[in-house]
Amino acid sequence: MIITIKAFARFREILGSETAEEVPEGITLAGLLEQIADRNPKIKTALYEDDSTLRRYVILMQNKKRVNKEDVQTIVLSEGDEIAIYPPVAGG
Amino acid sequence: MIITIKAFARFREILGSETAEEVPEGITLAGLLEQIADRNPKIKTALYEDDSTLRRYVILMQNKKRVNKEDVQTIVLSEGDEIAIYPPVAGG
Amino acid sequence: MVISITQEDFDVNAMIQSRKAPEVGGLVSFVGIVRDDGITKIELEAFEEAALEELNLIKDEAFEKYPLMSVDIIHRIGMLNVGDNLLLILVAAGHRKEAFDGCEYILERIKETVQIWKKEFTEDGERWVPGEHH
Amino acid sequence: MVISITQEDFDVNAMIQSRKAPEVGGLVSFVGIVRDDGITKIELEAFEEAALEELNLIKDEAFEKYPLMSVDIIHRIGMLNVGDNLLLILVAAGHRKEAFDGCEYILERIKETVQIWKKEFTEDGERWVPGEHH
Repeated sequence: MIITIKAFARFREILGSETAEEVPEGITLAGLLEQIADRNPKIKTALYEDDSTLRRYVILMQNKKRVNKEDVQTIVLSEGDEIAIYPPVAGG
Repeated sequence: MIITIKAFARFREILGSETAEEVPEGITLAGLLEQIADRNPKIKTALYEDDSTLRRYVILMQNKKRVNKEDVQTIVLSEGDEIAIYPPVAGG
Repeated sequence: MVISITQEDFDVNAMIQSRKAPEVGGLVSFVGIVRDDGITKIELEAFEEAALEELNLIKDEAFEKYPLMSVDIIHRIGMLNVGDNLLLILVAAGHRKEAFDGCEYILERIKETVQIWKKEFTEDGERWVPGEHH
Repeated sequence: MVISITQEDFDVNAMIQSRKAPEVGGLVSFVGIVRDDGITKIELEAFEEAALEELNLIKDEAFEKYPLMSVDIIHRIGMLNVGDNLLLILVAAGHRKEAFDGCEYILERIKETVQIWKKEFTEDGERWVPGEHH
Protein backbone atom coordinates (compact mmCIF):
# COMPACT_ATOMS: atom_id res chain seq x y z
CA MET A 1 0.00 0.00 0.00
CA ILE A 2 1.00 3.66 -0.41
CA ILE A 3 1.72 6.09 2.44
CA THR A 4 2.32 9.79 1.79
CA ILE A 5 5.23 11.31 3.67
CA LYS A 6 5.40 15.07 4.07
CA ALA A 7 8.52 16.63 5.54
CA PHE A 8 9.30 20.18 6.60
CA ALA A 9 12.29 22.40 7.35
CA ARG A 10 15.50 20.38 7.86
CA PHE A 11 13.60 17.13 7.27
CA ARG A 12 12.28 18.44 3.95
CA GLU A 13 15.85 19.09 2.88
CA ILE A 14 16.72 15.44 3.50
CA LEU A 15 13.47 13.64 2.65
CA GLY A 16 11.91 15.90 0.02
CA SER A 17 8.70 17.80 0.63
CA GLU A 18 6.29 15.02 -0.31
CA THR A 19 6.95 11.41 -1.26
CA ALA A 20 4.78 8.35 -1.86
CA GLU A 21 6.22 5.36 0.01
CA GLU A 22 5.30 1.79 -0.86
CA VAL A 23 4.99 -0.24 2.36
CA PRO A 24 3.72 -3.70 3.34
CA GLU A 25 0.18 -4.03 4.73
CA GLY A 26 0.08 -3.84 8.52
CA ILE A 27 3.25 -1.78 8.87
CA THR A 28 3.55 0.31 12.01
CA LEU A 29 4.63 3.96 12.07
CA ALA A 30 7.93 2.80 13.58
CA GLY A 31 8.27 0.33 10.70
CA LEU A 32 7.74 3.09 8.13
CA LEU A 33 10.41 5.26 9.74
CA GLU A 34 12.87 2.35 9.81
CA GLN A 35 12.15 1.59 6.16
CA ILE A 36 13.03 5.10 5.02
CA ALA A 37 16.01 5.32 7.40
CA ASP A 38 17.46 2.05 6.10
CA ARG A 39 17.61 3.51 2.62
CA ASN A 40 19.72 6.52 3.51
CA PRO A 41 22.24 7.11 6.33
CA LYS A 42 21.49 10.86 6.32
CA ILE A 43 17.84 10.13 7.08
CA LYS A 44 18.86 7.64 9.76
CA THR A 45 21.06 10.21 11.48
CA ALA A 46 18.35 12.85 11.25
CA LEU A 47 15.68 10.61 12.80
CA TYR A 48 17.56 8.45 15.31
CA GLU A 49 19.96 8.78 18.20
CA ASP A 50 23.00 6.46 18.23
CA ASP A 51 21.03 4.01 20.39
CA SER A 52 18.30 3.81 17.72
CA THR A 53 15.67 5.71 19.70
CA LEU A 54 13.83 8.46 17.84
CA ARG A 55 15.41 11.84 18.36
CA ARG A 56 13.59 14.04 20.84
CA TYR A 57 13.10 16.84 18.32
CA VAL A 58 11.36 14.68 15.70
CA ILE A 59 7.65 15.59 15.60
CA LEU A 60 5.21 13.30 13.81
CA MET A 61 1.65 13.76 12.60
CA GLN A 62 -0.65 11.10 11.22
CA ASN A 63 -3.33 12.68 9.00
CA LYS A 64 -2.68 16.06 10.68
CA LYS A 65 -3.09 14.69 14.20
CA ARG A 66 0.03 14.84 16.33
CA VAL A 67 1.38 11.43 17.34
CA ASN A 68 2.62 10.68 20.85
CA LYS A 69 6.13 9.28 20.74
CA GLU A 70 5.10 6.32 22.92
CA ASP A 71 2.57 5.27 20.27
CA VAL A 72 4.99 5.09 17.34
CA GLN A 73 5.58 1.35 17.83
CA THR A 74 1.88 0.46 18.01
CA ILE A 75 0.22 2.70 15.39
CA VAL A 76 -0.66 0.55 12.37
CA LEU A 77 -0.82 2.53 9.13
CA SER A 78 -3.58 2.30 6.52
CA GLU A 79 -3.60 2.87 2.78
CA GLY A 80 -3.53 6.59 2.00
CA ASP A 81 -2.33 7.72 5.43
CA GLU A 82 -0.34 10.93 5.44
CA ILE A 83 2.63 11.04 7.82
CA ALA A 84 4.20 14.45 8.48
CA ILE A 85 7.72 14.75 9.90
CA TYR A 86 9.05 18.03 11.23
CA PRO A 87 11.32 19.62 13.84
CA PRO A 88 10.11 21.94 16.66
CA VAL A 89 8.28 24.92 15.20
CA ALA A 90 9.78 28.40 15.10
CA GLY A 91 7.05 30.71 13.85
CA GLY A 92 5.85 33.99 15.32
CA MET B 1 -1.11 89.82 44.66
CA ILE B 2 -2.52 87.80 41.77
CA ILE B 3 -2.86 84.00 41.68
CA THR B 4 -3.94 82.19 38.52
CA ILE B 5 -6.54 79.47 39.00
CA LYS B 6 -6.99 76.86 36.32
CA ALA B 7 -9.86 74.42 36.59
CA PHE B 8 -10.74 71.35 34.58
CA ALA B 9 -13.70 69.08 33.90
CA ARG B 10 -16.52 69.57 36.41
CA PHE B 11 -14.48 72.22 38.25
CA ARG B 12 -14.02 74.17 35.01
CA GLU B 13 -17.79 74.21 34.60
CA ILE B 14 -18.15 75.87 38.00
CA LEU B 15 -14.98 77.98 38.24
CA GLY B 16 -14.24 78.84 34.63
CA SER B 17 -11.17 77.53 32.84
CA GLU B 18 -8.75 80.23 33.99
CA THR B 19 -9.24 83.11 36.41
CA ALA B 20 -6.96 85.66 38.03
CA GLU B 21 -7.68 85.86 41.75
CA GLU B 22 -6.64 88.83 43.86
CA VAL B 23 -5.47 87.56 47.25
CA PRO B 24 -3.69 89.05 50.29
CA GLU B 25 0.08 88.54 50.62
CA GLY B 26 0.96 85.45 52.65
CA ILE B 27 -2.25 83.59 51.90
CA THR B 28 -2.09 79.80 52.17
CA LEU B 29 -3.48 77.42 49.56
CA ALA B 30 -6.25 76.58 52.03
CA GLY B 31 -6.96 80.31 52.35
CA LEU B 32 -7.25 80.71 48.58
CA LEU B 33 -9.73 77.83 48.34
CA GLU B 34 -11.81 79.29 51.18
CA GLN B 35 -11.81 82.69 49.49
CA ILE B 36 -13.25 81.36 46.25
CA ALA B 37 -15.65 79.02 48.06
CA ASP B 38 -17.03 81.88 50.16
CA ARG B 39 -18.08 83.72 47.02
CA ASN B 40 -20.24 80.94 45.62
CA PRO B 41 -22.16 78.09 47.32
CA LYS B 42 -21.76 75.89 44.20
CA ILE B 43 -17.99 76.14 44.48
CA LYS B 44 -18.20 75.47 48.21
CA THR B 45 -20.22 72.31 47.64
CA ALA B 46 -17.87 71.17 44.88
CA LEU B 47 -14.75 71.59 47.03
CA TYR B 48 -15.84 70.74 50.57
CA GLU B 49 -17.60 68.01 52.48
CA ASP B 50 -20.33 69.05 54.92
CA ASP B 51 -17.74 69.07 57.73
CA SER B 52 -15.62 71.60 55.75
CA THR B 53 -12.82 69.17 54.89
CA LEU B 54 -11.68 69.18 51.26
CA ARG B 55 -13.44 66.50 49.23
CA ARG B 56 -11.36 63.43 48.60
CA TYR B 57 -11.67 63.73 44.82
CA VAL B 58 -10.31 67.30 44.62
CA ILE B 59 -6.82 67.23 43.11
CA LEU B 60 -4.58 70.30 43.33
CA MET B 61 -1.41 71.36 41.56
CA GLN B 62 0.79 74.31 42.36
CA ASN B 63 2.79 75.38 39.28
CA LYS B 64 2.18 71.92 37.74
CA LYS B 65 3.43 70.03 40.79
CA ARG B 66 0.84 67.93 42.53
CA VAL B 67 0.07 69.07 46.09
CA ASN B 68 -0.35 66.63 48.97
CA LYS B 69 -3.65 67.20 50.74
CA GLU B 70 -1.90 67.41 54.11
CA ASP B 71 0.11 70.40 52.89
CA VAL B 72 -2.86 72.55 51.82
CA GLN B 73 -2.95 74.39 55.17
CA THR B 74 0.76 75.18 55.20
CA ILE B 75 1.61 76.06 51.59
CA VAL B 76 2.05 79.82 51.33
CA LEU B 77 1.36 81.19 47.85
CA SER B 78 3.52 83.65 45.93
CA GLU B 79 2.68 86.27 43.32
CA GLY B 80 2.09 84.59 39.94
CA ASP B 81 1.54 81.10 41.31
CA GLU B 82 -0.71 78.90 39.21
CA ILE B 83 -3.10 76.64 41.11
CA ALA B 84 -4.84 73.89 39.14
CA ILE B 85 -8.00 72.22 40.45
CA TYR B 86 -9.33 69.04 38.92
CA PRO B 87 -11.15 65.78 39.64
CA PRO B 88 -9.61 62.30 39.21
CA VAL B 89 -8.41 61.83 35.65
CA ALA B 90 -10.23 59.62 33.17
CA GLY B 91 -8.08 59.50 30.05
CA GLY B 92 -6.93 56.48 28.11
CA MET C 1 9.22 59.45 19.10
CA VAL C 2 5.88 61.23 19.28
CA ILE C 3 4.22 62.26 22.55
CA SER C 4 1.18 64.26 21.66
CA ILE C 5 -2.25 65.49 22.76
CA THR C 6 -4.12 66.48 19.67
CA GLN C 7 -7.45 66.82 17.91
CA GLU C 8 -5.99 65.02 14.87
CA ASP C 9 -6.45 61.35 14.08
CA PHE C 10 -3.41 59.06 13.75
CA ASP C 11 -2.08 56.56 11.23
CA VAL C 12 -0.97 53.28 12.82
CA ASN C 13 0.66 51.88 9.66
CA ALA C 14 2.78 54.96 9.10
CA MET C 15 3.78 55.04 12.75
CA ILE C 16 4.77 51.35 12.74
CA GLN C 17 6.70 51.83 9.50
CA SER C 18 8.68 54.73 10.92
CA ARG C 19 9.58 52.82 14.09
CA LYS C 20 11.20 49.89 12.32
CA ALA C 21 14.90 49.58 12.99
CA PRO C 22 17.36 46.70 12.64
CA GLU C 23 17.03 45.55 16.26
CA VAL C 24 13.24 45.89 16.45
CA GLY C 25 11.63 42.45 16.56
CA GLY C 26 8.13 43.33 17.68
CA LEU C 27 5.79 46.27 17.97
CA VAL C 28 2.80 46.23 20.27
CA SER C 29 0.11 48.83 19.79
CA PHE C 30 -2.92 49.69 21.82
CA VAL C 31 -5.62 51.62 20.01
CA GLY C 32 -8.35 52.90 22.29
CA ILE C 33 -11.71 53.49 20.63
CA VAL C 34 -14.78 55.44 21.75
CA ARG C 35 -17.03 52.60 22.89
CA ASP C 36 -20.79 52.69 22.54
CA ASP C 37 -21.95 52.64 26.15
CA GLY C 38 -25.29 54.08 25.08
CA ILE C 39 -23.65 57.39 24.22
CA THR C 40 -23.98 59.65 21.18
CA LYS C 41 -20.58 61.32 21.46
CA ILE C 42 -17.82 62.09 23.91
CA GLU C 43 -15.77 65.20 24.64
CA LEU C 44 -12.22 64.98 25.91
CA GLU C 45 -10.57 67.78 27.81
CA ALA C 46 -6.92 68.00 28.85
CA PHE C 47 -4.74 70.14 31.06
CA GLU C 48 -2.36 70.08 28.15
CA GLU C 49 0.91 71.37 29.61
CA ALA C 50 0.62 69.13 32.67
CA ALA C 51 -0.60 66.12 30.67
CA LEU C 52 2.27 66.36 28.19
CA GLU C 53 4.76 66.57 31.04
CA GLU C 54 3.12 63.54 32.63
CA LEU C 55 3.17 61.55 29.37
CA ASN C 56 6.86 62.27 28.95
CA LEU C 57 7.49 61.15 32.51
CA ILE C 58 5.58 57.92 31.84
CA LYS C 59 7.61 57.34 28.67
CA ASP C 60 10.82 57.78 30.67
CA GLU C 61 9.59 55.37 33.34
CA ALA C 62 8.74 52.78 30.69
CA PHE C 63 12.27 53.03 29.26
CA GLU C 64 13.72 52.58 32.73
CA LYS C 65 11.59 49.54 33.51
CA TYR C 66 11.78 47.71 30.17
CA PRO C 67 14.38 47.40 27.39
CA LEU C 68 12.39 49.29 24.74
CA MET C 69 13.48 50.72 21.39
CA SER C 70 10.75 53.36 20.97
CA VAL C 71 7.57 54.64 22.58
CA ASP C 72 4.87 56.77 20.93
CA ILE C 73 1.76 58.06 22.64
CA ILE C 74 -0.96 60.05 20.89
CA HIS C 75 -4.01 60.98 22.96
CA ARG C 76 -6.84 62.69 21.15
CA ILE C 77 -8.98 65.41 22.70
CA GLY C 78 -12.07 67.30 21.55
CA MET C 79 -15.42 65.96 20.41
CA LEU C 80 -15.35 62.34 19.23
CA ASN C 81 -17.96 59.88 18.03
CA VAL C 82 -18.48 56.21 18.80
CA GLY C 83 -15.83 54.21 16.92
CA ASP C 84 -13.38 57.10 16.67
CA ASN C 85 -9.75 56.53 17.61
CA LEU C 86 -9.05 57.92 21.07
CA LEU C 87 -5.55 56.80 21.97
CA LEU C 88 -2.54 55.19 20.33
CA ILE C 89 0.30 53.66 22.30
CA LEU C 90 2.99 52.09 20.13
CA VAL C 91 5.94 50.33 21.71
CA ALA C 92 8.81 48.80 19.76
CA ALA C 93 11.24 46.37 21.34
CA GLY C 94 13.71 43.67 20.45
CA HIS C 95 11.41 40.99 21.79
CA ARG C 96 7.74 40.45 22.33
CA LYS C 97 7.55 40.24 26.11
CA GLU C 98 8.97 43.68 26.82
CA ALA C 99 6.87 45.26 24.06
CA PHE C 100 3.67 43.89 25.64
CA ASP C 101 4.73 44.78 29.17
CA GLY C 102 5.84 48.27 28.19
CA CYS C 103 2.63 49.03 26.31
CA GLU C 104 0.39 47.78 29.10
CA TYR C 105 2.40 49.65 31.73
CA ILE C 106 2.05 52.92 29.81
CA LEU C 107 -1.70 52.47 29.44
CA GLU C 108 -2.19 51.82 33.16
CA ARG C 109 -0.10 54.86 34.05
CA ILE C 110 -2.06 57.06 31.62
CA LYS C 111 -5.30 56.05 33.32
CA GLU C 112 -3.81 56.81 36.72
CA THR C 113 -2.29 60.23 36.36
CA VAL C 114 -2.54 61.97 32.98
CA GLN C 115 -4.72 65.08 33.21
CA ILE C 116 -7.40 64.16 30.70
CA TRP C 117 -11.16 63.94 31.33
CA LYS C 118 -14.11 62.61 29.37
CA LYS C 119 -17.65 63.85 29.22
CA GLU C 120 -20.21 61.51 27.70
CA PHE C 121 -23.25 62.77 25.84
CA THR C 122 -26.33 60.59 25.74
CA GLU C 123 -29.85 61.19 24.49
CA ASP C 124 -30.82 62.13 28.05
CA GLY C 125 -28.00 64.48 28.88
CA GLU C 126 -24.34 64.46 29.74
CA ARG C 127 -22.06 63.09 32.43
CA TRP C 128 -18.39 63.24 33.36
CA VAL C 129 -16.78 59.81 33.28
CA PRO C 130 -15.62 59.13 36.84
CA GLY C 131 -11.87 58.68 37.22
CA GLU C 132 -10.54 55.40 38.54
CA HIS C 133 -7.66 56.83 40.54
CA HIS C 134 -7.14 59.55 43.12
CA MET D 1 -12.01 37.63 11.08
CA VAL D 2 -8.93 36.71 9.07
CA ILE D 3 -6.76 33.69 9.83
CA SER D 4 -4.18 33.47 7.10
CA ILE D 5 -0.75 32.21 6.08
CA THR D 6 0.33 34.23 3.11
CA GLN D 7 3.19 35.73 1.13
CA GLU D 8 1.32 39.07 1.08
CA ASP D 9 1.99 41.98 3.41
CA PHE D 10 -0.80 43.33 5.63
CA ASP D 11 -2.36 46.72 6.39
CA VAL D 12 -2.77 47.35 10.12
CA ASN D 13 -4.87 50.53 9.73
CA ALA D 14 -7.37 48.87 7.42
CA MET D 15 -7.60 45.85 9.69
CA ILE D 16 -8.17 48.00 12.78
CA GLN D 17 -10.77 50.06 10.92
CA SER D 18 -12.69 46.97 9.88
CA ARG D 19 -12.72 45.57 13.42
CA LYS D 20 -14.37 48.57 15.01
CA ALA D 21 -17.80 47.84 16.40
CA PRO D 22 -19.98 49.62 18.96
CA GLU D 23 -18.79 47.54 21.91
CA VAL D 24 -15.08 47.56 20.97
CA GLY D 25 -13.16 49.75 23.39
CA GLY D 26 -9.61 48.67 22.65
CA LEU D 27 -7.57 46.90 20.02
CA VAL D 28 -4.18 45.43 20.78
CA SER D 29 -1.93 44.49 17.90
CA PHE D 30 1.36 42.68 17.79
CA VAL D 31 3.41 43.19 14.65
CA GLY D 32 6.40 40.88 14.41
CA ILE D 33 9.28 42.18 12.32
CA VAL D 34 12.29 40.41 10.80
CA ARG D 35 15.00 41.48 13.22
CA ASP D 36 18.58 42.06 12.17
CA ASP D 37 20.46 39.36 14.05
CA GLY D 38 23.32 39.67 11.60
CA ILE D 39 21.23 38.14 8.84
CA THR D 40 20.69 39.17 5.24
CA LYS D 41 17.27 37.61 4.78
CA ILE D 42 15.01 34.94 6.17
CA GLU D 43 12.84 32.26 4.60
CA LEU D 44 9.65 31.04 6.25
CA GLU D 45 8.14 27.68 5.49
CA ALA D 46 4.77 26.36 6.68
CA PHE D 47 2.88 23.08 6.75
CA GLU D 48 -0.03 25.20 5.59
CA GLU D 49 -3.06 22.95 6.11
CA ALA D 50 -1.90 21.94 9.60
CA ALA D 51 -0.80 25.45 10.55
CA LEU D 52 -4.12 26.97 9.51
CA GLU D 53 -5.99 24.36 11.52
CA GLU D 54 -3.75 25.12 14.50
CA LEU D 55 -4.25 28.89 14.16
CA ASN D 56 -8.01 28.41 14.11
CA LEU D 57 -7.77 26.23 17.21
CA ILE D 58 -5.71 28.93 18.95
CA LYS D 59 -8.28 31.56 17.98
CA ASP D 60 -11.04 29.39 19.47
CA GLU D 61 -9.03 28.88 22.66
CA ALA D 62 -8.50 32.64 22.97
CA PHE D 63 -12.25 33.25 22.66
CA GLU D 64 -12.90 30.64 25.34
CA LYS D 65 -10.35 32.10 27.75
CA TYR D 66 -11.02 35.83 27.27
CA PRO D 67 -14.10 37.93 26.43
CA LEU D 68 -12.90 39.06 22.99
CA MET D 69 -14.80 40.70 20.14
CA SER D 70 -12.50 39.72 17.25
CA VAL D 71 -9.21 37.99 16.51
CA ASP D 72 -7.14 38.26 13.33
CA ILE D 73 -3.90 36.43 12.67
CA ILE D 74 -1.82 36.87 9.53
CA HIS D 75 1.48 34.98 9.38
CA ARG D 76 3.69 35.65 6.38
CA ILE D 77 5.81 32.98 4.71
CA GLY D 78 8.35 33.03 1.91
CA MET D 79 11.52 35.10 1.61
CA LEU D 80 11.60 38.23 3.79
CA ASN D 81 14.16 40.93 4.47
CA VAL D 82 15.21 42.62 7.68
CA GLY D 83 12.46 45.06 8.71
CA ASP D 84 9.71 43.24 6.81
CA ASN D 85 6.44 42.48 8.57
CA LEU D 86 6.31 38.85 9.64
CA LEU D 87 3.21 38.46 11.77
CA LEU D 88 0.11 40.44 12.68
CA ILE D 89 -2.09 39.53 15.62
CA LEU D 90 -4.99 41.93 16.14
CA VAL D 91 -7.36 41.46 19.05
CA ALA D 92 -10.40 43.64 19.71
CA ALA D 93 -12.19 43.63 23.05
CA GLY D 94 -14.50 45.73 25.13
CA HIS D 95 -11.72 46.55 27.56
CA ARG D 96 -7.97 46.84 27.53
CA LYS D 97 -7.00 44.02 29.87
CA GLU D 98 -8.57 41.20 27.89
CA ALA D 99 -7.26 42.63 24.60
CA PHE D 100 -3.68 42.56 25.93
CA ASP D 101 -4.07 39.13 27.53
CA GLY D 102 -5.72 37.65 24.44
CA CYS D 103 -3.06 38.99 22.08
CA GLU D 104 -0.17 37.80 24.23
CA TYR D 105 -1.78 34.38 24.70
CA ILE D 106 -2.17 33.93 20.94
CA LEU D 107 1.45 34.86 20.31
CA GLU D 108 2.75 32.38 22.89
CA ARG D 109 0.59 29.61 21.44
CA ILE D 110 1.76 30.37 17.90
CA LYS D 111 5.36 29.98 19.01
CA GLU D 112 4.54 26.69 20.71
CA THR D 113 2.61 24.74 18.13
CA VAL D 114 1.99 26.36 14.74
CA GLN D 115 3.83 24.48 11.98
CA ILE D 116 6.03 27.28 10.69
CA TRP D 117 9.83 27.28 10.42
CA LYS D 118 12.44 29.95 9.73
CA LYS D 119 15.74 29.66 7.91
CA GLU D 120 18.16 32.53 8.34
CA PHE D 121 20.62 33.53 5.63
CA THR D 122 23.83 35.25 6.64
CA GLU D 123 26.94 36.21 4.70
CA ASP D 124 28.49 32.93 5.86
CA GLY D 125 25.68 30.55 5.06
CA GLU D 126 22.30 29.52 6.34
CA ARG D 127 20.76 28.02 9.45
CA TRP D 128 17.37 26.83 10.64
CA VAL D 129 16.17 28.81 13.63
CA PRO D 130 15.82 26.32 16.48
CA GLY D 131 12.28 25.94 17.81
CA GLU D 132 11.62 26.78 21.44
CA HIS D 133 9.12 24.02 22.08
CA HIS D 134 8.88 20.27 21.58
